[in-house]
Amino acid sequence: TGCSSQPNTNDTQNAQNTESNKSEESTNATNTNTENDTSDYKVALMIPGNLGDKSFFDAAFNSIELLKSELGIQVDYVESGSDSSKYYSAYVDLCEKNYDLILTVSSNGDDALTQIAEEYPEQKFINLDDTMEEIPANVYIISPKNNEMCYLSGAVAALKAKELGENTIGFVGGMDIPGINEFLVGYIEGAQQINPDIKVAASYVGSFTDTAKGKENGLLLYNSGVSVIFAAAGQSGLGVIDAAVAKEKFAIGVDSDQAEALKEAQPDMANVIITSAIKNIPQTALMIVKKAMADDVAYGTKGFYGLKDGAVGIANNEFYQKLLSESDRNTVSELQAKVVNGEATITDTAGLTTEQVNTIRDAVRP
Amino acid sequence: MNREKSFNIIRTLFSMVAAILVAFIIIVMVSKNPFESIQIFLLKPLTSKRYIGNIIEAAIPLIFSGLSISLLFRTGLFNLGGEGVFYFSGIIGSILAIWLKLPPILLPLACFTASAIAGTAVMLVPGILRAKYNANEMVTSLMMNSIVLGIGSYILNNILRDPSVANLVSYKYNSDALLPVILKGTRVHAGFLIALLCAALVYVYIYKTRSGYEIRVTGTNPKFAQYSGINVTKVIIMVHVLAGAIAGVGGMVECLGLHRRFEWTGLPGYGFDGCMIAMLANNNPFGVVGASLFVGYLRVGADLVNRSADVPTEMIAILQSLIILLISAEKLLKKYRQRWIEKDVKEVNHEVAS
Amino acid sequence: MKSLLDLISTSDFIYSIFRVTTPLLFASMGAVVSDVAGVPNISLEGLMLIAAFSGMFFSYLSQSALIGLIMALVMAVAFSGLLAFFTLHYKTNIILGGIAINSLASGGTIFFLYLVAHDKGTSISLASKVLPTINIPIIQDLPIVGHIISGHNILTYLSLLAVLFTYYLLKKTALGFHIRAVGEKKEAAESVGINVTKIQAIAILFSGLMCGFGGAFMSMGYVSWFSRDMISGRGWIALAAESMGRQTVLGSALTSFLFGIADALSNALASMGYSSDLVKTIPYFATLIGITIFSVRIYRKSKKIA
Amino acid sequence: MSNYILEMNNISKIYGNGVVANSNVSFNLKKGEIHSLVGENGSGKTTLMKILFGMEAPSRGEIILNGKQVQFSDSKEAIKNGIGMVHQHFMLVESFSVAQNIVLGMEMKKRLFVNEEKSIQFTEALSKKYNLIVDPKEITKKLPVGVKQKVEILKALARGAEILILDEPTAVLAPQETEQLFKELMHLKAQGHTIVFISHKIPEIKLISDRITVIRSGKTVGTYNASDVSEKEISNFIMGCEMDISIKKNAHHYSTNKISVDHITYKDQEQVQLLKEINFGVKGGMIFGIAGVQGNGQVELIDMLTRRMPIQNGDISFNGQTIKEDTIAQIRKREVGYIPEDRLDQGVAVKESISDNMISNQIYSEDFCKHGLLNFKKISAFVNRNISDYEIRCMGQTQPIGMLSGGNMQKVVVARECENNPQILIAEQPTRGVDIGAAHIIHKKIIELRDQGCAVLLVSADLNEILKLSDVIAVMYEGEIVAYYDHTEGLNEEQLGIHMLGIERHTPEQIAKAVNRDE
Ligand SMILES: Nc1ncnc2c1ncn2[C@@H]1O[C@H](COP(=O)(O)OP(=O)(O)OP(=O)(O)O)[C@@H](O)[C@H]1O
Ligand SMILES: Nc1ncnc2c1ncn2[C@@H]1O[C@H](COP(=O)(O)OP(=O)(O)OP(=O)(O)O)[C@@H](O)[C@H]1O
Ligand SMILES: [Mg+2]
Ligand SMILES: [Mg+2]
Repeated sequence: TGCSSQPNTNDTQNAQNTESNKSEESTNATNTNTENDTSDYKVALMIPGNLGDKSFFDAAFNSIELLKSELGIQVDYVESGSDSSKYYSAYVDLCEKNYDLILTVSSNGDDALTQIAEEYPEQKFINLDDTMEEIPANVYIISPKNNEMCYLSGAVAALKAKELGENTIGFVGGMDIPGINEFLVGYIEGAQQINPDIKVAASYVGSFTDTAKGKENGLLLYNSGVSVIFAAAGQSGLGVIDAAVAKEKFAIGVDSDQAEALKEAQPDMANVIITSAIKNIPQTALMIVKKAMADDVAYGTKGFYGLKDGAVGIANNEFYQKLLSESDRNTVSELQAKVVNGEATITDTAGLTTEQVNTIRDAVRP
Repeated sequence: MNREKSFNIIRTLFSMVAAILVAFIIIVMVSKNPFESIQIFLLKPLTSKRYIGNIIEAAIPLIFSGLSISLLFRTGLFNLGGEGVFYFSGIIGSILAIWLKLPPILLPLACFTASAIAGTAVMLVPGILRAKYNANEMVTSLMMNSIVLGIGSYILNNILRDPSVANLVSYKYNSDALLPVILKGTRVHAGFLIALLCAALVYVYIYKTRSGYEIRVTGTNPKFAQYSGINVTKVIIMVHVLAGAIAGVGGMVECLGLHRRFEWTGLPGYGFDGCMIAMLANNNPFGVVGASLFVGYLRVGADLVNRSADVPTEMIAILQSLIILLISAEKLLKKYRQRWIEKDVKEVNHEVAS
Repeated sequence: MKSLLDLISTSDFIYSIFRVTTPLLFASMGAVVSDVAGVPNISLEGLMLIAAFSGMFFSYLSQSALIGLIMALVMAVAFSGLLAFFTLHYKTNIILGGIAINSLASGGTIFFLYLVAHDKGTSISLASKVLPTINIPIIQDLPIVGHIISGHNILTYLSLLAVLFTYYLLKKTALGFHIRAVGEKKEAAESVGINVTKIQAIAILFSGLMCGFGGAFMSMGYVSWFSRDMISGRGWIALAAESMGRQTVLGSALTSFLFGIADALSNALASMGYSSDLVKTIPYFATLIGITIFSVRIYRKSKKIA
Repeated sequence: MSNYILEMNNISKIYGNGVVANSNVSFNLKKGEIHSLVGENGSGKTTLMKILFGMEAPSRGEIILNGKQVQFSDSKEAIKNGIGMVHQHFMLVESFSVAQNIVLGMEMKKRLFVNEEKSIQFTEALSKKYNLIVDPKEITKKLPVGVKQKVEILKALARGAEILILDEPTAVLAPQETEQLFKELMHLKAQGHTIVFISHKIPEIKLISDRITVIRSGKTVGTYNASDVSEKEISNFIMGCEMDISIKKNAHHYSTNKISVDHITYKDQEQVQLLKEINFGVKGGMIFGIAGVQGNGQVELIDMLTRRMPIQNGDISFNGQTIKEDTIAQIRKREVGYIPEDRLDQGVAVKESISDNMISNQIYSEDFCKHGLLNFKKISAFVNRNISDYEIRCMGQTQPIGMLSGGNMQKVVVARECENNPQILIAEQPTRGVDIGAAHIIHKKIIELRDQGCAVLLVSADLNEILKLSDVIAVMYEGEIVAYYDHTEGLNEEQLGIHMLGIERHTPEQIAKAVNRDE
């Protein structure tokens, strides 16, 4: 992991620095024709949060190894914690080390990013998962179509409910905020594809870290008769999954393939996770860095990437096979196909107002 | 300067050194290449203008909460409400910073006023309960922290929240509200000047004015204060008002200085930091500035080690708690103190004899 | 609102109250004893966090829940010992000492979590053990009652015993008398040869022990892993309960339950889409008001004499 | 070899703050005697006994108990060795019952729990044995001081005390209670207990003790058989008689009535009558002395005069204006000086500088503080003048006052209260715990004020201070004025003592003279 790999990257870093200081313009030169020698193409990943969220910070972290192995380039990372006042300094550090490209993830660091981008117009930035509005000329934003993966999760949940002869599914969010409600909306619409008058019981933990409270929320929903819950609540989501174990019910994970992540340490938790709505951040990262090295990234714009691009999707693993019937799985893949070739109509959640969210949410409240 | 004072200074230095030594030990234990890490921790913060800037940035909020808490401690009050005040006054100030339309200088001033009032209001609850009914301010202020957090996040969720951003933050501040950077190439903002100004004012207030005198006397012996005709109830309330206002401004300064919108999703922790600062400074206003810079230095060091080496930032928490324990340890090094004081007594008698 | 009513009238809800209250009960008992002894320990939050981490970590190493529990207790007691050492021997102010322990815990646990799990969030990647739940033979078969009373985690039952234990400790045992005497008038205790420092140390260590149980419950019963700041203010609530319960065992236990209910209620409301921000503040408001009423009454009394 | 059950040889004690409380004190006890320990305040009596009781470690010296050298690291050991102590200030847990207090630390157990019945029976038996009658079930808070005293003694006896130390037990007792106590002590003596008795009241010392040891400022003056020394001699030993501390006091010039106290009565929470129908007045240029055994209402009276306590019934007026509604601050505005009984408690702020401590009553005056800003020029001039006038031993005005000795601390207090030329001075035990030199300076100051026309109310347990300073003297007993002298010629301590013990009363007419109205 980062910890063990750090020291040597450190060494190389320093080596790089001294060398590049020796010949500034030469590095600039190499930027133009990177294809031929990728070895000295340097990428940094700035993580505006704490690793271990079992969610997209971890997902982003995983892309490091992929980039290294696939492209044989150097990738360093900085984990700059939850205190947003530190992000700027972290960025400056990276910019000072003249990387060819700086990756980041999530909207946490947006303001810092905007500022730094203006101050270092030469430096290129790509945010692997964001929804930023005014985008600086040297920044490219990838915004995954979260609602598409949640759309499928919704379908999965509804199918499971149907199989159990139920009419209600559950949703536990970390906080009642747009980033989460985006998930909810997709989830609801997906479910409605399977069962038009499905009910969705939505609940918010009010924190992404209080796993115990997450469990309470899960238990309450399960006790109220729900059998499948989509847990979009970071760490707190683990509580929901734990509740599923306790109540012998089912959960759907989020962001990374949680069943896969849990199967060694917590098999019985993995066993209740039908699937997970995943952002394929490593894949996206690989795709975009390739483009960046070939200099065909439209900086200053935002690109929406969905199922079609493999940027998002749902986990298809042993547990999925085991917990969802053959036919149901087929229904899901059909739906997926529809989405990919644009037949399905999914509300565009970007900039959805609180009122709109409320109407959608209340419409299906049990 | 008497022995008592110099003794306190020595104990403080002792604690600082101890903290740094412990940092070494931790680094040596967990770091793959300790020496580089120690170097980074100790020296790197001083190597570039930017890092020094970071130290100052980090010190600014600490100065405010340090000043606020030191006033309370001086009066013998264990009020831990600075925590909630920082958060809540930030929220209230943000409302203006977002929607109020005023020219550059005036807008921040308006925000500060609002946040100062908010801070005072929050502090006055434990303040009045203590002054009038002698309710334990420690408990009540802790309660207030959690209460204002609840109210604050309710306001944030339902009024201030910017729906165009995925995570829980307020709308952007009106750019006229933001504090200008005063050191090119860093983010050291005008808040630093305000902090220094506050420190100076508090100094004058404590040592040169009547009501400062009242506070000092009430702090060391309330019975004596009462006996001298000082209205202790009034003094206690007064102190809470000041402490609330200072911490309140501090919260706003932090928001307008380093952020572009309100970004705290929980209590920022400056309140408790303030206790440490106040102790490091032995409640002396200028000491507060020094102590804040020192702690800022430690934190930047720890950040750098975390960023460019392999030691988690949380190391800082261990150092800080050590500092608190050591500095507030009355009896620490008491042997030497004993000798000194006895020596003094003798000296006096000698002077008399001769 | 109707749906809320039938939601909280379910046996599951009542069952959940016990679960939610367990850590509060333990911690508030610790608070009572240390406070009665005149050394109010405000580091409950931190001590529970330390215990939660240790319980997880050592049960993972040893693959034995029992050892995990024992180590949770040991570590919590050890750190309360640190507090006791500084406050009693070096005369560090007990409140500041408490603050120190809290910050030590919140940072330190993450620090070590990172070292052992390369993770600053949760210990989910370490397969740690949980303490067993207990089904009470006959009772568990009773229609509703069984569902409410039986099948709790062993520590939940222990927390109820802890209340009784603390009650008898303070009210009936010699140690209890000494603790109360020391808290009320040090000199009196000293003059009859009671070692004040020792008694206060015992009180602080006891509060550490209680926090040990509370913390262990969080990571080895409530859920099956450690996650950063997982105590999430329960220590402070316990402190509130204790001052609301006016330093009495039964009073504090009762308020702990009230706060447990409030918490369970806030969960219920949240699950119905109500903002929990304000509901969360109920315990603190209650305490604030309680303290106010109480001190005003005292004040009035003292006025009357004059 | 020796016929002493206890010998304390060349004991020295230096406290943390450099106070030499005892130096080479020697003290011994014969079995079954009542041995008094006397000396002025701060002379080291309590310290010596605390050392014997293991609460303080001696810096030097040896303790020999029953021929064996002993060293007590804490009072537990002292108790084990049959030593018991009743402290100057009560050491009872107020919320506990009498029985619980008595068995505290030696509770009898029934399995795990404390056996309450047993402790009650035990207490009853004990109080019968020593006929110190108390109700075991009563909550201590509710008890009158006399009974609390008994409980304290029983506490010691319950722990098998052979040697019983009583530190100023009579200070808080009314005369009858004192008599009662003495009976009980005799009874204990008869049962073979040895008793150390500390008191400032020479008559009772003479009365009760077999032998007397006198210490002065930490050193032993000597040990005497009570039968061989007169009360006068004893007090000379205590004061160190050679020193001439007589002050010339010129004839008084009374002006108008400045303090007048009308029909003051006061009942406390437990409805105990602490003040009955107090009427008196003090004129300018008059020193009005109030004599009396501690705890006969002086404290309550002073608290009302200084508005530390509200006035229940009756009225008090300064310069003809009632102070019923005043706050302490307003009292201060009326140019009232007040020298408090206990300097460490409310007289000073130990951590603050001498200068800060010397101006606390003048910060609201224009010349020390303009528009809220302190005027340091004026202040330091004022302070330095006082430091030299009052011969205050210090390292300059910025030194924290806590570092001064009690006497010098007291000088700061007196300077503060006397130097903003008050119209009224209330002096409570002005020279307690102060050496003779310092006391002399303080006395001169008080008389100086009186000569300038200030009305001085002097309350003191120290009779010769009263006699030396006062122009008129009232004696308080059980919350009443029982005697009033409008002159002091030919008046002596014995005469006052008779009134203080409530043995003799003046006629109402005579007492009424105390009002001192302007005719
Ligand atoms: N804990 C202490 N620390 C420092 N000095 C002390 C302490 N206790 C007493 N002293 C000082 O030691 C001296 C002796 O005090 P001690 O109480 O023995 O006098 P005392 O004879 O009992 O006086 P009193 O008659 O008022 O009781 C006094 O000057 C006192 O101020
Ligand atoms: N109970 C006490 N606890 C702590 N310090 C005390 C106590 N009593 C007195 N002191 C300190 O002891 C020191 C000496 O006080 P003390 O009354 O002994 O003076 P002293 O020895 O009588 O000298 P002087 O002859 O001038 O009165 C002072 O610093 C005083 O603050
Ligand atoms: Mg004494
Ligand atoms: Mg003295």
